[in-house]
Amino acid sequence: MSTTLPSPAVRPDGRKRAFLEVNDLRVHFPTADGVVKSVDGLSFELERGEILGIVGESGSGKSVTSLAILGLHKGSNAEVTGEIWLDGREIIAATEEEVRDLRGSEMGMIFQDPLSSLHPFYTVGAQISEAYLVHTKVSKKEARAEAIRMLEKVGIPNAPSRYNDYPHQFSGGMRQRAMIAMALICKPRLLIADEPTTALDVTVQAQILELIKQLHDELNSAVILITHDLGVVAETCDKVLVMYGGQCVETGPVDEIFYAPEMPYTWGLLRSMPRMDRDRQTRLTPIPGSPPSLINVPSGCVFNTRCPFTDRVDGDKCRTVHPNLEQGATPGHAVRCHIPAAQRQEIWLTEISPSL
Amino acid sequence: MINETTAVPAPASTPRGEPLLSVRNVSKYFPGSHSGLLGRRGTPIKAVDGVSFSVDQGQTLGLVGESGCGKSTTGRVISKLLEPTSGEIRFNGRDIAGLKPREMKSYRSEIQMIFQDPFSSLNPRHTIGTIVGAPFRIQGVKTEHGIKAEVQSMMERVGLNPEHYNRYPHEFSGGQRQRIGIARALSLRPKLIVCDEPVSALDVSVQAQVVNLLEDLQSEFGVAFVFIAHDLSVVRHIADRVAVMYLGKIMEIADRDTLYSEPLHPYTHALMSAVPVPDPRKERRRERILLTGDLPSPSNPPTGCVFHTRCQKFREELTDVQKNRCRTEVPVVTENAPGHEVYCHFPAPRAGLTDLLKTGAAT
Amino acid sequence: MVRFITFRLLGAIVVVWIVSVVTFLIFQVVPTLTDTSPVYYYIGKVPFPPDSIQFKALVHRFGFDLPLYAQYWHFLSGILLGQNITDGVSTPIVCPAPCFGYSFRQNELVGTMILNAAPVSISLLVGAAILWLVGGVAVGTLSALKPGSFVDRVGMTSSLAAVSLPIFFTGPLLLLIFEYTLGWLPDTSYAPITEDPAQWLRSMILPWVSLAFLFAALYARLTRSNMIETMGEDYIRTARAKGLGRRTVVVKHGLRAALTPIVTIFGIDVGTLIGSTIITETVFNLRGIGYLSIKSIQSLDLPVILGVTIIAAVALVVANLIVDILYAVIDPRVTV
Amino acid sequence: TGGTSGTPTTGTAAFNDAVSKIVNPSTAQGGTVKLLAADDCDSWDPQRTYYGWCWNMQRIFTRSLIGYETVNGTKPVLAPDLATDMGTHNADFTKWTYTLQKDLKWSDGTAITPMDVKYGIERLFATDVINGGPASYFIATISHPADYLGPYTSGDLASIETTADSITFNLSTPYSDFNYLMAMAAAAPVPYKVEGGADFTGANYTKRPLSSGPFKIESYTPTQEITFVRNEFWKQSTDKIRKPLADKITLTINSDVNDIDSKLKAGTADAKADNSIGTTLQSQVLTQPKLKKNADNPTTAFTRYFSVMPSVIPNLYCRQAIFYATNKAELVQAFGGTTAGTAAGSMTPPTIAGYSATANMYSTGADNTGDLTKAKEALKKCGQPDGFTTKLAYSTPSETGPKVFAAMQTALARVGIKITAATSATSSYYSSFIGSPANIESQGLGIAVAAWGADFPTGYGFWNSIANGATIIPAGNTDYPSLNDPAVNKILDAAPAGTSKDSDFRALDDQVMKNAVYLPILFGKSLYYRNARLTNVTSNNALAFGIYDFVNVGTGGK
Amino acid sequence: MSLPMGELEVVGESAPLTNKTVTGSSIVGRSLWSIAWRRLRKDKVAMTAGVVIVLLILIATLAGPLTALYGQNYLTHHNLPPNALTDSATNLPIGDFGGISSTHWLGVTPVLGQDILSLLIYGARTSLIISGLATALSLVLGVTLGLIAGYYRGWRDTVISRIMDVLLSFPTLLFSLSLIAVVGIVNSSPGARYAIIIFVLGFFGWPYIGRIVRGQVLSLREKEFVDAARSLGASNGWIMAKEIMPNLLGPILVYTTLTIPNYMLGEAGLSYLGVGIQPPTPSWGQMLSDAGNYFQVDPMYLVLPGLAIFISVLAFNLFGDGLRDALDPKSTR
Ligand SMILES: Nc1ncnc2c1ncn2[C@@H]1O[C@H](COP(=O)(O)OP(=O)(O)OP(=O)(O)O)[C@@H](O)[C@H]1O
Ligand SMILES: Nc1ncnc2c1ncn2[C@@H]1O[C@H](COP(=O)(O)OP(=O)(O)OP(=O)(O)O)[C@@H](O)[C@H]1O
Ligand SMILES: [Mg+2]
Ligand SMILES: [Mg+2]
Repeated sequence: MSTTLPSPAVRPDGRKRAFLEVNDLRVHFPTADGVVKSVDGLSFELERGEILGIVGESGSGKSVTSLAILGLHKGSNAEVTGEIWLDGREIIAATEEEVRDLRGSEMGMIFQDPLSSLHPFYTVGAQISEAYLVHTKVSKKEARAEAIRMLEKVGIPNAPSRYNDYPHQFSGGMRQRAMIAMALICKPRLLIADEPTTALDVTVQAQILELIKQLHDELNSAVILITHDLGVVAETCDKVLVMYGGQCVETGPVDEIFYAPEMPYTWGLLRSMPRMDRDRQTRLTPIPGSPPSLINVPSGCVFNTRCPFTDRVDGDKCRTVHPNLEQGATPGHAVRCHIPAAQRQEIWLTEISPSL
Repeated sequence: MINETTAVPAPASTPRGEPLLSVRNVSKYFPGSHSGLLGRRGTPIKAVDGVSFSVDQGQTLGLVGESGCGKSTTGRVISKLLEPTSGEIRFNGRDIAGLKPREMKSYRSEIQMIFQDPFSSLNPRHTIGTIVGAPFRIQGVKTEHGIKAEVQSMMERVGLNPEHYNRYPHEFSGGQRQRIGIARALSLRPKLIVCDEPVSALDVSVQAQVVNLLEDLQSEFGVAFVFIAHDLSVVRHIADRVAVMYLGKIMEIADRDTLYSEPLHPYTHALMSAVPVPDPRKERRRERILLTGDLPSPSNPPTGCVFHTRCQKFREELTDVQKNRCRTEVPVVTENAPGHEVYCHFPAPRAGLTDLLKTGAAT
Repeated sequence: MVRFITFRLLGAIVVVWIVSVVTFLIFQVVPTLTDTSPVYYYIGKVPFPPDSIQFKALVHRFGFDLPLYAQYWHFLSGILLGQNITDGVSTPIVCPAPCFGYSFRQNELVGTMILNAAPVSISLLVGAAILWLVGGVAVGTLSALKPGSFVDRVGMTSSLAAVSLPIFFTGPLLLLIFEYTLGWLPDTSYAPITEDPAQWLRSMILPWVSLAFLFAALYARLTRSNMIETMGEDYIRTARAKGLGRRTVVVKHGLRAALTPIVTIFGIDVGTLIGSTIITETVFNLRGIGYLSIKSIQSLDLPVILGVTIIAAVALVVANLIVDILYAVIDPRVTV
Repeated sequence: TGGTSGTPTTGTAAFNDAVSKIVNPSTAQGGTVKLLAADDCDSWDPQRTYYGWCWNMQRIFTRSLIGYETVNGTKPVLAPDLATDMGTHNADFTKWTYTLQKDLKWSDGTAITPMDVKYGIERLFATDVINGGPASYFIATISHPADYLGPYTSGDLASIETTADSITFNLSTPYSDFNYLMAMAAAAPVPYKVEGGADFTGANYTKRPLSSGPFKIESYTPTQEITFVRNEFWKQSTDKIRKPLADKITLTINSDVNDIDSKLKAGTADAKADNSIGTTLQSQVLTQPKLKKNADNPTTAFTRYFSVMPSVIPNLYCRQAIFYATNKAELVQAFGGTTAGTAAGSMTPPTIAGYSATANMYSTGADNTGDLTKAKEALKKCGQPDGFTTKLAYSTPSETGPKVFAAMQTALARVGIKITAATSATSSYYSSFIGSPANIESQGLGIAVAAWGADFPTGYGFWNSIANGATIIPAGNTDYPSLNDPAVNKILDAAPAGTSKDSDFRALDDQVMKNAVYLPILFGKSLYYRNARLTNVTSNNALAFGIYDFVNVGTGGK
Repeated sequence: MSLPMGELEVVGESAPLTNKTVTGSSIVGRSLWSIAWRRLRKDKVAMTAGVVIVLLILIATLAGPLTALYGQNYLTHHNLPPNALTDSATNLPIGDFGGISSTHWLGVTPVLGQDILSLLIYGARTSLIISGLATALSLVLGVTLGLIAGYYRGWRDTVISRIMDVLLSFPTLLFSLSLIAVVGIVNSSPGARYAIIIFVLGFFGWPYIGRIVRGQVLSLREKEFVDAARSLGASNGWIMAKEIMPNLLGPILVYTTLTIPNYMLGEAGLSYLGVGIQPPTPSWGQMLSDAGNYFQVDPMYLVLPGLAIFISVLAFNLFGDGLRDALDPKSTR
């Protein structure tokens, strides 16, 4: 389908397409209890060399988004609509065959739980070279050599002998390194890391994040780093996308999000976490309530049920009108909130920022 | 409310000067996997190896460390879910380490646990009423207005709707389930609660709710906590004293403020430097201490100081003579300041580490 | 590995030993509760009073004048060391270890009888096993790939129907239709494959089909549920994310993992069946081990019952052992 | 030879022809007779076999001093076989002498001597080595030292004397029926000390018995097949009772009765050697005339009866109530229908002395469905007017047992007698279940299904084992009700002296019936099917089954 | 020690509640059971199967009145003049399809001319009693021993697991057949026969449930709610009964519905081989065994009991399958 367009690399409005462009992505799962709107109208752009952090609570649709980009919902009962452009190719409408070709070579993925994401019956090395073999016409021996090189690169000591180990013989950190090696062996231009460090200890997490940054610099690929840890985002990312209830509620450059956030949910996140880098608060400031059900998404703003600032908005708008993602204080910073922009800044400066 | 005199056995008042809980040199070894034809035991797993600390009434001790370092095991030994292999656990002035299950029963109501997994810690086949009321039934405690009233008031206290008495755990969110677990632990008014990573499984936004609740309950009931976590920030927030564990041993133990402002153990340094902070500019300037290698196996821990194999100080700063000491000699406790105990041959603060964490928020 | 095998082997021997003791006791002791000498089960009608020398001569020949433990030892040492069966007249029959005894009714070594019957049972089992494994795994995989689809529904409903059909119903029905009504299989008497392969095939087709039908259904269901579970595993997602083709994902990554537990069950089923083809062999009049056992049970030919029971237990234990070892080989997580 | 033809060649024979005459008389030699059986013989060792149809098979390859003439009247007739005549005996029947014919040869060419005959009979005493046959008749008759255990352990038996061509038996007791014993396969000769060869002595003789008859065993695979070919050392001139025609006789064991039926129907097999044809063919034979003309339904000289146990039901009238209430018409059905037998009024079957067509002491009414009035009267006399409860024993697995039980249950229920089933595996049934008086009593087996056919067709042969109180043993007993009536014993004890007349056995039958312990149900019949191509087919009434005399059957040379 | 669960509901009625939101009617939670039931109700196949099972049970319990209503019973034989329904020579039912008629809806048997429908009705009773009792025996043994093995582990586990291994290594069918044959010699009464059949089915079956239960308990005992109970001072008995057992009920229920049909087939198989239930007690397997003699000339006699077995076993299997899906939140249907 994408071939019918005059030039796939150009948007209808004439602007050149970004390396990765997600437009109004919706992923819905029909279930017995109702339709789960896991992702509902998500859009963002990413260029090569950038690292995008996606943060959000459990169940906010982060993983579903990443799977959609890899086209992994194909063949399941998920209803996926919208557009995903990767380097001028559209993925949602493409056939499984076309997307399959891109997977691994154009886009690689690292999953959260490295143990369950590695096949228990094949050696780590074999699984890595397999990824290489599908996309390059090389002999098994060459693939093996490449895999060993890759293992060395991600810091596995004694790579040639560890090549023949099974996943269960690796420690947690090593497994994640192996996953990274597998994802990067074909030098994909897009790397998606779905909570790559959540299952790991802080000291190991630091190693892995370091590794990802290093490889990113080397390959100049685009990276999407999914996490629920704002600290990790702050450490690693250039851009941030905050998800809540399947939607993007705020997005922008990392400094903007941390130093001038505009969305009450982002404020809530920043406020609720105890911080090592500040004086100890006597009391934490939690976000009240719990995340919404994705089957009965609240009308109006998704966050309205937990938002302490709904009374700052005229009338019942928060509960009735779905806010658009609109540009915030600076270009590239977008917010989905009914509170007027000026008031948002004021609240941040006077009420939120001091209490951090 | 519980009628204090009937609900809980009168607390044997803590002897003056003695802490509520005092753990002395406690070890817990698990039998290694079987090997050999006749079931000869393999080398034991030294999950906890000679730890000592104490907790005062109404205080919180934070226990941090990496996965597998023995935090949970320590917690379970304290609450007598596991028998310690050796050592002394003095609770309320009495050594409970060797108590038989029957003798233990009256202490059961005084030491309670809150668990990490809000899904597996509640029996999916029981209603909330049954779960929170179980302590009364198990301990055979009579309540003035009946168990249901007691349970409902407890539910209310932890922020649950008492009408949900007859609901089942699967109908609640993670945070709410954790509240149910807390209600259960609190219902017999224990003196000590071992919290095994009670907020690790929760989302950040909910984590804070639970942390606050725990703090409120502590001040209300005067209960002491042993708070196990791997998140240094949460521990910093909630604990009065913090113990850092590595491979079954305590590395450093100190008051919260002391520990976070002046950590002395290289392992504590590494831990602290690894914690990401939600501040991009600071992060950019941050210098990390990266540990090398993997956690050694607890069934075959390194000799001497168990940390030396991964210790950055050992690698980078020590002379060969000093290194040899680390390799051969088990460090004994040094008390740097009153209450600040370090198990290291060469303890020293590390310049720049905590400064970066604390100050210079914005450039 | 060697240690593991030795250990399992010892365990297996103990299990077989217990089976032998229990079987021996039940068959030697229970009948005596009626004050009847086991002699009657060895040769049927004995027209001599128990105090006659004729009767005593018989008792002596069969060894029933020995104390029970000695009888058991005789039996056991026969298995372990072999023995010579003698009637005191003929050249003794050399029965090398493992000697399962001698049927006084059939004048035949039990081992020989079992060996003679084995080809029939093995033909039945191997053919049926191939059919059911291939059929069951194919149906199960197809069903699993699209759970809830038409193929799945048909596959699963018919497999449930199949497990609900006993062979002693389907067997006669098949015979009635294919042998007696349609006449497609005019003569279904068994012939060894070495002598008349065509007749062998003719005699085996219906038994294979009815036995395989039953098991294929079980395997289809097992494969389906394992496969559905496996296809939901994270590592399948990883394989897809690597850009592997669908076939590679399903076969190399999915089936490989889904079939591993089935291998265990398959081994045990085959092991169990060696002793329980009784109904199939009865329905189709195949004179294999099942037939041998039911005949010896009906005639209370104790040495044969004992021998077949132990052989069946050995088959099962060996199957278990092979499965355990195989499991350790195909599942690297099992450390031995 | 042996070409099979699917279509019957001749069409002149009619139903039951083989019972009364010879079907397709012929002298054409050659061809292969193909027989089927559901099971192998209990043994091919002449001394060890006890199955009726196997005695018929023994006739193919073994001879004894005396044999049965092949006639198909009601009464079997003895004739000399190996012996030159019917032997001589002394006045009190305690010494019997036979002279052997000249020129008798084993199938290996060696001569058959009186020593071989003696050796065969001596083997019967070796109960520890060979067992299963009718040894007890010989052991009870021929005088021997108390500890004599056969030739293998005890050597020579002095009471049997031999000369070069004659053999003399010294008996411990008068035995007028001795020729009948000599006509049993068990009295067949066995090569003296050599037996079947090095590996085939003693118990193993069954695997390769030597032949003294017109056929010899060519090959034998136990439980699968046995093949007989002509024995070139057998001479027609020495044998008056066999006229073999075929070159070869094969017996294939096929446990699938349905398969046997279809092979018989298709003509690919010639006859079923062991028993009635299967249910399927039976019903087809009876309804399709073109099949029926190839079938025969001879009587088997077997009486099917219930043993009613006095040890469990001591009161005579209670037992009589059972007798009267029995529905014999339905039992005939249960045992297989009208082709399986005719209702019996007394125990003695038509082939045995003392038979009376009218004897029916406990008449069950004109339609044979039971005389309920008499039954109720008997119950009153017994003191249990409302009936009582007891058990009926039968063996499993059995096609007829459950039906017989059901028929009996329904019949007895009419007068309030309730029965429950008690079953036991066939092999233990006769030996230790109902063959053990103690077990009968302890398990309370009031009624037991049984059948009896005489081992040799005389009144004494029929009755002694089942009615003589002296034969009662603790297990393996054949006098199931433990009948020990002095009046009965007296007649039986006198019989071996040879003075008993047919009327004595008639009286014996009456006397037994008075005890109300043997409840006769039917005189058995069997349904056999012969391939239409078979020649010279006739029933062998000497053997209790009336089965075809296969030794003389031919295939018209094809 | 512990209060009976039932008292819970009344205890708190009079308790003063400070909560202002109390509305009077208390909210009743949806237990996992009621959720499973709702799922099950939507499963048409399973519900149909359930109805068949209920019918089967009704037929079995009301066999007497039902046959009385129908006007026939299996004890009456229709094989003698003047009203014979079987041919006196061939013994086969007179008429088409095994003698189906307005009085004998499914015809009569060969030889005795018993009414087949009433045999089938009473056969259902035999089938259900045997499979039900055998299942109960398996359950009692399997659940108790599996629970003990899994809960205590250690030597108890070793002993029980070894016993299960040995039992699973028994050539069950062969051994059962021999056992029944041998025991039959000692005690031949119908009651003993019934008992021994139930025993061999149930006894050799318990290791299967035992393994399942043990496995479940092994994982359940690691659940934190068990630790929670233990840290409250609950005794082992309390934990097993109150914490672990409720979680086993699901698998046990599913296993039960899937075991009953197995034992139905088992009983039929034994009866088919002639060692099962003996007449006069009707049994489907026994009918099939007898029908094997006539299947060429009276196929109806084979087909009817075969269908009875098929339908009942299928119904249990379908129901068990549906139940499993309903109880398993992960199921895809
Ligand atoms: N196959 C599916 N069928 C139905 N609902 C699904 C499916 N996959 C995901 N969901 C639902 O979609 C929502 C988003 O899931 P997703 O895995 O993207 O969350 P997440 O943000 O990655 O959370 P986490 O931090 O826990 O990984 C969840 O509510 C989940 O239950
Ligand atoms: N029951 C047991 N048997 C054998 N080994 C055990 C057992 N329980 C714990 N261990 C071992 O003891 C060590 C310490 O375990 P523990 O659970 O106390 O660690 P932890 O600090 O709580 O880790 P985590 O952060 O992952 O919860 C680990 O190596 C673990 O494998
Ligand atoms: Mg996720
Ligand atoms: Mg832990």
